[in-house]
Amino acid sequence: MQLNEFLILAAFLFCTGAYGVLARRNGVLVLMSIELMLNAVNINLVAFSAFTKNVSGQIFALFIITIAAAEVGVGLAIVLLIYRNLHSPDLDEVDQLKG
Amino acid sequence: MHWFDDWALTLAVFIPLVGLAAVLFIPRAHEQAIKTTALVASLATLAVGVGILADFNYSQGGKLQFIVDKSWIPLIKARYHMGVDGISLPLLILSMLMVVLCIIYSWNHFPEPHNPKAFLALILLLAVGMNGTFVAQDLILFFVFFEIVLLPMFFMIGVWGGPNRQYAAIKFFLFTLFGSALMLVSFLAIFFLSKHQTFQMPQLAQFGGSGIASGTQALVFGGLFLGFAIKVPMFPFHTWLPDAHTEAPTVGSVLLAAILLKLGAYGFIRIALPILPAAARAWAPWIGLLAVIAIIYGALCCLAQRDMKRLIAFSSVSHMGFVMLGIATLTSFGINAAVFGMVAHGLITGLLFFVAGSVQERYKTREMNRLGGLLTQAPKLGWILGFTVMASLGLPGLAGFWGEFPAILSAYNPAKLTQGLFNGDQLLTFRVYLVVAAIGTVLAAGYLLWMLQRVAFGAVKAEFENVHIHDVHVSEWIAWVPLLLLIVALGIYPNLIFHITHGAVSNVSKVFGG
Amino acid sequence: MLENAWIIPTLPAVAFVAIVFFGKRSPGKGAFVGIAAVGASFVASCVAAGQWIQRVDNATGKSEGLAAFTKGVVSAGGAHAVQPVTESITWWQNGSIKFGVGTFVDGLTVMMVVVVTLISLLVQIYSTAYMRGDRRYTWYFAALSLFTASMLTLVVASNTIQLLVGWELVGVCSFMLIGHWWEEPANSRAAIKAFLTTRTGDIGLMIGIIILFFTVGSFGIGATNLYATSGHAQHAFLLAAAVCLLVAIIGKSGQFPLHTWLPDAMAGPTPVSALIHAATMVVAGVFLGARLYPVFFNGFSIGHGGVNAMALVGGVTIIIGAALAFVQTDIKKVLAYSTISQLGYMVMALGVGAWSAAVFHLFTHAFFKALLFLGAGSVSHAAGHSFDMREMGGLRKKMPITFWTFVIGSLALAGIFPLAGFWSKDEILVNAGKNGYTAFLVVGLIGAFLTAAYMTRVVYLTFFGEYRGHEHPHESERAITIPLVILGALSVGAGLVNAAPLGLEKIKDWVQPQVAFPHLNNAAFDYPKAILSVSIALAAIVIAGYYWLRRDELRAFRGLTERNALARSGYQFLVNKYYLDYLYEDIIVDGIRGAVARASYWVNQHVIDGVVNGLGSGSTRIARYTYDVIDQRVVDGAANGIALETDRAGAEVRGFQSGHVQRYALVLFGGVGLLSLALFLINIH
Amino acid sequence: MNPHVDFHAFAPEIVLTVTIVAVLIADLFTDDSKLPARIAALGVLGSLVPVLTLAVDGQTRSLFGGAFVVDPFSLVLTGFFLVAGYVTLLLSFDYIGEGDYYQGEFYVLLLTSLLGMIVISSARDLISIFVALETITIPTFVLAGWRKHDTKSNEASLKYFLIGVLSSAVMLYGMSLVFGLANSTVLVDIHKYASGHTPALFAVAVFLTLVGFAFKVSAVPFHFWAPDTYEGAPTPVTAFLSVASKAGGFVALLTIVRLGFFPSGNSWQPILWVLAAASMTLGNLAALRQTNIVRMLAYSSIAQGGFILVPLAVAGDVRGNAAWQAVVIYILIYGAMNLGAFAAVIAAARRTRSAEISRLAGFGRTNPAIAVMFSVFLFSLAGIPPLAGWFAKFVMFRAVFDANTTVAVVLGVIAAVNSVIAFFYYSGVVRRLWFDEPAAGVELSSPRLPVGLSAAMGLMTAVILVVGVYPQFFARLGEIAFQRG
Repeated sequence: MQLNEFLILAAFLFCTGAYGVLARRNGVLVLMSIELMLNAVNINLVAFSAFTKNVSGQIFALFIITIAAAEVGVGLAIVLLIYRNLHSPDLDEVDQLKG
Repeated sequence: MHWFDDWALTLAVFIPLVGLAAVLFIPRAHEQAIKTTALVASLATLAVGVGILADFNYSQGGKLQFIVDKSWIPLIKARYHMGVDGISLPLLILSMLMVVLCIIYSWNHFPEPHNPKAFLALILLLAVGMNGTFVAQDLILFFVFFEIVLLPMFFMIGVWGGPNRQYAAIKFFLFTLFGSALMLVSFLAIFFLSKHQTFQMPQLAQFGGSGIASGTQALVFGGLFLGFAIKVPMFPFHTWLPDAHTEAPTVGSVLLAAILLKLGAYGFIRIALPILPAAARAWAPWIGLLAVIAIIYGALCCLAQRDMKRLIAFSSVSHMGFVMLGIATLTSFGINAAVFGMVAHGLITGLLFFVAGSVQERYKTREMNRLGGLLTQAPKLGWILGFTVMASLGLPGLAGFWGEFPAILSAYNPAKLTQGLFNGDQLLTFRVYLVVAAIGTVLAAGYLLWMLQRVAFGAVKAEFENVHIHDVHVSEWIAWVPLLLLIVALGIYPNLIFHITHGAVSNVSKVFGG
Repeated sequence: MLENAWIIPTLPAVAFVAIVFFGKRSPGKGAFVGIAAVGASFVASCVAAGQWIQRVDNATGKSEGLAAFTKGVVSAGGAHAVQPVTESITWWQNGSIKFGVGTFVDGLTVMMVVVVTLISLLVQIYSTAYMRGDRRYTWYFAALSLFTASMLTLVVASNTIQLLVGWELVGVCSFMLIGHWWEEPANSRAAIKAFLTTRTGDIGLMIGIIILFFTVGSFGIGATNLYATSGHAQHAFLLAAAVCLLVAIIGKSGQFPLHTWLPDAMAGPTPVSALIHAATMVVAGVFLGARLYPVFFNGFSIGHGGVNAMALVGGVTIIIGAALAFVQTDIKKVLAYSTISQLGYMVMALGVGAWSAAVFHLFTHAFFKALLFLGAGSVSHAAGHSFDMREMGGLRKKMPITFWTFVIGSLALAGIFPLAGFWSKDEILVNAGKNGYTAFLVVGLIGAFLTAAYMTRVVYLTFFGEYRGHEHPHESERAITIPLVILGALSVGAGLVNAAPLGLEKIKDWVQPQVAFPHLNNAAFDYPKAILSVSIALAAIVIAGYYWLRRDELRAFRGLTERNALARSGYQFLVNKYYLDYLYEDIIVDGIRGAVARASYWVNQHVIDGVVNGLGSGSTRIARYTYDVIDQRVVDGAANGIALETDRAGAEVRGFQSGHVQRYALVLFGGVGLLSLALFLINIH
Repeated sequence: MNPHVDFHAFAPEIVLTVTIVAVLIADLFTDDSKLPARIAALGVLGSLVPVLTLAVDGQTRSLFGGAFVVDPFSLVLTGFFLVAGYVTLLLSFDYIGEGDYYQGEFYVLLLTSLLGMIVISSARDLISIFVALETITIPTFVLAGWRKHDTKSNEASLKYFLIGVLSSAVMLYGMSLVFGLANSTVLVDIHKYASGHTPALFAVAVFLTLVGFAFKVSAVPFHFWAPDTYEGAPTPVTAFLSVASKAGGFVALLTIVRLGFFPSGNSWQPILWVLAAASMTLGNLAALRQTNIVRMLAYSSIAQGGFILVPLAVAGDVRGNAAWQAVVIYILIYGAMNLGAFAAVIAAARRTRSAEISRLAGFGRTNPAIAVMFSVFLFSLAGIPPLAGWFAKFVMFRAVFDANTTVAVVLGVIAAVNSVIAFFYYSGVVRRLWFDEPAAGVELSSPRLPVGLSAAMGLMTAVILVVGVYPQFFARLGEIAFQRG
């Protein structure tokens, strides 16, 4: 396998995640899309790391996984809060602040 | 007196600040204490000024004296560098004096909303900025002081001003802010372009812009020009002035006219000309052109006024035109006249605004159509107005003449410039200016006398016939008598100023071969 | 006293200050202070005059005057010439050059100080009665003192700047005094008119002084004259300076076409008019011409015949002034126009090279014109404060002193032998003829005719016939009549100072400068011309007298102006003062005050300020646009637009109109994508 | 590999971590609602002690293979963050105490974010920078939504979170590419790599990396979250976001540009130029139109961020350290004045019960002391001497003229025009405060002003005045930060 193939996979995953973030109305799905993007980064890092024999890429990936977990935790909490207050996970309805 | 030499200028600048701090700590209810503190602070400052006058070496008027040169912001090579020479000294003393007089005048005349604490605090803050600007010998220090005056004046106009005060205040501030932004940019350009990388004016003046390409110099001078011209104010950057003057409370107008306008012209003499002489040569015909336009234009606008204060404001535009004409000639005659003109205009227009303020206070209007017969109802006030009008129209024997006539005189033979305007003949250019400026003196007589006629002469209008008009109050007398005396003294013996300025002015003008 | 001539102007100046501050509490409410000061000044002037005369008389064979003549001015009039006495102290400085203030005393100076202080003294004495009870009595005397002081400053000035100072101060004092009764708008208008008109002329003075300064290199009067006579003077500059200074003379001395303020200036109290016309204000112009005569002489190339501007102005003024005097009903206005006309003589005399004649005429005119004005004042003082001759008449018996002195003055003015006016006017005419200015000789003669005629009219209307007023006229008190008598005596005798046939040519000997002065040949007394001019004057008196006495019988003339269109328009032309006032006030002044000023102000408010406000509102508008459209709509709109595009691309994206957060995200990604691409392309080379 | 750990170098972080734990414990085991706050405040001040000792020591300490460095730069900024954090605590005490919310967690989150900041000032490696940045950000997501019953607060939190995470993702993607190209995460190595010839992809990688920071500093066009979040979040949190968190972004940006990407000027200068120009212009113009004071300050801080970016954008052409110094000095001064401004907003809102600017009419008459200080902060933000803001602007312009390239001067002109425009809206508030009559119907409740709040305002006013008159205080700090230890 070539490095490029991993990179293309990662790019594809990243774009898919981005599309999800933009298109999904449900907050939880948006969070999952974000997770997808972060994992795309991880693929990149691990691939580079493997091909260059530099271990710091993998360490970086580990950090990202950890932090992504924390982020999703916070994200879910926020979505829950909104669900509780607005009785909907729909992000469309969150538009009080503007102008 | 050695300590005095070292400390005089620091004291002169910062005593008002100490006074300001003291005023802020006195509770608002203790009005008398606040007023006394402010007065004492301003008097102490003036006392320092008198000390400087006494200690000044007049035979060395061209040299900086009372120098303080301490480290300030080493990172940017800005220094706490101050000093006075013959050009600064008269203006410094004028500013100290005017502050004292303004505080005295305010004693029982605080404008509404009644808040002596804030009002006096602002005056003292103004004093810091004004005194500092005249003694700063470092461009950055100059800039800071130059800007300090903005805030107090902004509040003075905005809080205690007339009905249109917000507009006037913001206009005043934005104009000057715009100018000073450009000025600062020019300072930085000077710093980086001059090989010494310094903000010290004396060094920069010695350096005289050598090594800076003439195109760049002209551009940098343009920045300085805008910064200073707005403050002067020169046509066509003058429109903030009438509004600011009209709306400002009396004391604000007085300080604005007497001192603030001088900061710009002083900047030209102190900074723009010595540091960038080649550019000054190129710009001079244009400055002269704007100056004479201002003379005529200001006078014509005066003639169209119905509001007394607005008229005086436009007269400032016209009078500062003479100052700028003097400067534009780049000759020692012209610059001497400019400095004299600044002092004279400060005294005279300051007094005019005082009187206008007192008239307004008594009649609750400045509409000249409604006024009349002031000489009947308040003869002393009327005579003071008449006297000041005479001084303002440049009557020989009073101070105004010595700013005007030598300035016109100097236009006959300007220093060697890069070019003139009409077919490149600089002599012809400036001689045309001379004639135009001379015509301006007639217009000045016209609008001032018409104002006098409408306000002071004639019969009292029906609406004020039964109104009791108090003649000059004690506080007014105390505030005005020094001005009256100075106007006469300087008019009769102009060398009082000229012998201070000539040395320093020669330093400036010798670069231009004048 | 020649070295200490500064005392002469200082005394009245001090009196001014004293009266202003202490006048109301001093004896005579300030009048005594003023009289005492000007009296002392007069004495000092006389002493100075005496010393000067002695100095001149001693000068033959001695050269003691040289030392006193400072500033590098060396004698140009030979070793024996009498030098002026100059004193100077530093007044102001420029660079290392110091400019002095001081005194320049020569014959002209001493003559002028004597005249000024004498007239002023008499006027002040006269005023104690005339102005009694005035509400600003004290101030009036203060102003008179300042007026005198200013004129004296001008007269003794050692340099042109000082002269300018005095000149302007004289102007402002006349402003104050003409507008003395400022409650009446007409009076303050007249005062302003006087001030502004003369100030218009002052532009010339200012510029002239400046040109001279840069040409000569000094403000000194001595230096200037020396330069002008030196032979290496640059003629073009002298000509320019002379033209400018002539403008100043025109303004100050009421010459055509800036004479219109002078009749209006009659709004002031009559003694002030006397002072203005005889000694202080209007003669300043002529004095300037005499003082800096070499500049005019060489500038205008006087003495070479032909026509020059100065003589022309003077000549025209003689005629137009005299003509206007005919149609006046106000006695003071007649006298005012008469002054204009007489000043025309002086200016013309200067213009034709008759320096001593001009100065001589100034000297004699001071006395009889002061006399006439004070006489007119006396009349009105007695006859209910009116100056309208239609309300006078027949006062000859009721006011004998006034009548006789007035007649003397009138005859002197008319140039009747052997009164003062005869000698001086005759000298002007003779010299004009001799120097080849025949045209001006004729003008002078016509002027003499007119002068005699209109004075006859005044005397007739005022003193003869029946009294037409409603008061009870009576002779004035002594404070008024004594000055009249003194002036009457002087009007008779003053001419003898320079009565050539009697061998008296003191003006030439004592007054005419002997250094730095053009070489003038004064004409000898010319009997035929003298007889001619007197005859013309007498003829005028007879004709005019006949007309006025027999007016009713001269039907051919009566109602002429009603019947004859040409005569009517001529009359109207005169009554309207050649429409000059209309031109000045309605067109020039109102134009500037009204249209031009308003237009400038409009430009200020709408164009210049408009730009500023436009910038202000413009940036606000930009801000609003940026915020409302770019930030809030384009961003959103772009999002919407992109959303629409995407919408077409795939059905899945239909529900894309998500909440704002996701639009922000879209912009984020969109921006990132586009910018990445751009950067990639930029860096790809 | 068993690295020697220099605990002195870590001491501030350790003290802060201990404090966080202590606050958590205190919150769990006591009912005294004030105790956590006190511990937090003491802990923050306590963390300053090792900063001082490290400063006295003056040695540069490099740990973990250069990933964590204690040098003058990190010490100056650590000190700044701790002080800013302390002031935020002062603002929060009563604000948080008076609401019906969990207090202990608030302080824990705030301190955690602060911990991230002091780490970021020492971080010299992509990984540590990323970790620190997330440590700063994640707690603030929660803090923004602190008023959990308030839907506005929820919304603020959500928006902040989503955009934050997205930009993190983009940044990480960029970092991964940088790592791939440079084959190292340590900045020093990236610097070496960038000195050579770099492929076009590197520019894209740099750009993607910078996006994360652009989000943190709310640079246009990555600013959309800021106004909404600022308005919705509790005001002390907003103050914290707009000062500390933003400064954290700038510090990271400065570090990564200066020590990492610097040699490859083409890849980062144009980006920063555009960000700076857009932030200044759009921020200022948008601020002009605001009626809500917090929203106005949000846009104002976007614009101020633009000003801070200016020296960075021209840094490639500036001799010596002037550009970096300008950034640090600007940050220090900006911190003081913006914290002050928010403190004044909180104080004023306690009286007017509103964040609408129009409600401030005549406030100067009724509450002169607050109004004076408020005006000081606003004019300082506008850059009027003798208030500290002028010096910040000055060093910024100085860097521009030092660079003296056409693009730099153009940016300088944009900055100059913007500083004049900015005056409009700052002075607009001041005009309301002083020039207007108090509006009818506005009742001003005047409860006692909390000590913490007054202290914060007083302190910031003093700093602004002193630094304005004697800027060398901060100038010296800026100078020290880039001296070779």
